[in-house]
Amino acid sequence: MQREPSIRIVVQAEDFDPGQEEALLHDGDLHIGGSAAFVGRVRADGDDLLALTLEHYPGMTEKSLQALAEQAAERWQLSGVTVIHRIGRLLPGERIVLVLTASAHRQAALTACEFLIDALKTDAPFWKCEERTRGKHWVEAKAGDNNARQRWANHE
Amino acid sequence: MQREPSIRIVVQAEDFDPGQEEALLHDGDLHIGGSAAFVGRVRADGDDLLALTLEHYPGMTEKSLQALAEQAAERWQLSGVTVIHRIGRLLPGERIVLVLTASAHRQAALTACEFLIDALKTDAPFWKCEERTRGKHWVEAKAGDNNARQRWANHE
Amino acid sequence: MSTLHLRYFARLRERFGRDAEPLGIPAVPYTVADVIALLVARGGIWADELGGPRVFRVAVDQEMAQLDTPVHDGAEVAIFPPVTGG
Amino acid sequence: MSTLHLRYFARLRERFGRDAEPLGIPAVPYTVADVIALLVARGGIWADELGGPRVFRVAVDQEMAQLDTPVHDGAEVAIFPPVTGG
Repeated sequence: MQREPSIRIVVQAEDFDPGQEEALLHDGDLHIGGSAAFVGRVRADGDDLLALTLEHYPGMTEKSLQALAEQAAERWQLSGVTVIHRIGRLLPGERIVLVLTASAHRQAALTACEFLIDALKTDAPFWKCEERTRGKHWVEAKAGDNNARQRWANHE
Repeated sequence: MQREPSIRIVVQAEDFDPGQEEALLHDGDLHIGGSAAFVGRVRADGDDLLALTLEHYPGMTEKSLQALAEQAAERWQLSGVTVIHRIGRLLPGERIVLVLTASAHRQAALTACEFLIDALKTDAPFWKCEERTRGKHWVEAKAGDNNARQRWANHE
Repeated sequence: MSTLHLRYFARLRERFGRDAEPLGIPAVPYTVADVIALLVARGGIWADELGGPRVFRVAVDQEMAQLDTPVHDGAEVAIFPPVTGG
Repeated sequence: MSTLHLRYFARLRERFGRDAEPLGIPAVPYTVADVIALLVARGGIWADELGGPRVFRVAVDQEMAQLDTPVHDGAEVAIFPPVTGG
């Protein structure tokens, strides 16, 4: 009765289409009641941001996203998880990341989506380098992201 | 600095494209850091569901969705909200509803999205009629939906 | 006399065999509870659906209403089951 | 002697002027802490980045590691700043 959750992890330079991914994740599984998605975009933080460059750790990045997706799928009994993260140089307004979760029940899909975007920000090896009018610099990790991650730790 | 939140409420028989709606909501507002979406689909509940027919109260339905969207936009300082709800006869697997929220901050977008789908299920005048192999019947309201709605009431 | 525009939706629309009807009420202060009492007095399915333990909702001029919500001449009064959208 | 494959990412890759290098270590039980001590002993930016209060992370064979995580001959040991994706 219960299918194995379908997990799709992609790290790519190209943009993605959240609607197409929703359709792909659904893919004729009629027991999916809904899906939750988070799409992150490059925010024009401070108005002088020219671009972001995303670096990753090929191999480890995909493995860590796969592990997080499997953990979420088990914890919230998801039908499927899609995580797409872009790398390379991105301009303000461009999409960076998609987290998509499908479940029979909306609460599970929404909570798992929130867990995954929080966990990705602290556990997956990606680094952002900002190009601003006054030069380039590597973004420092935010305490807030660690706090958001910590919320989920009690039940792991 | 802070734009008025853009609110888009649609009640229609036609399907929608969640990716296109995400792009439309973003629409060059470079201060949006992310958007959260919930897409509800007709679930093949019990394996003998042939179709769902969605009835609404023209006028009041749109007004109540608009009021919920405005409430969420204010409470979570959203950049934009899109709610699309389909009406008429829908088959298992078809999309029924989209709730999409955009914000500078991911937590606000995700929480507001969850609020809106919970609130829509108890406050917006839509009714589902199921066609099963053994006949048609109107879906009864679920206590769980009222409980989910109640979670948000303390802060209203 | 004042006139209300009654509307019915979903299961109640089917049970009552109509989606709308005008309803004459006395030109005195009148509430949702009075309207319901007038309909229950029709007996049969009306008493069954609106006079017993079955749960229903009322909106006046497209806003959710309570039993003590006043109704005015020309008001749109909608009666329907608890909603099940989304 | 054993050999480790060191990898550096992001700010540390730029600071150290390289994205990878082999590192010879004695063929005895060895931990992440020993590897860091070996690099800090190079002085300059190595001591500055890895020997002071600056925060960094280490992965061994693409799994997050702690200071007491053992490293084996041929291990891939990556050193990088706290992550900032998403």
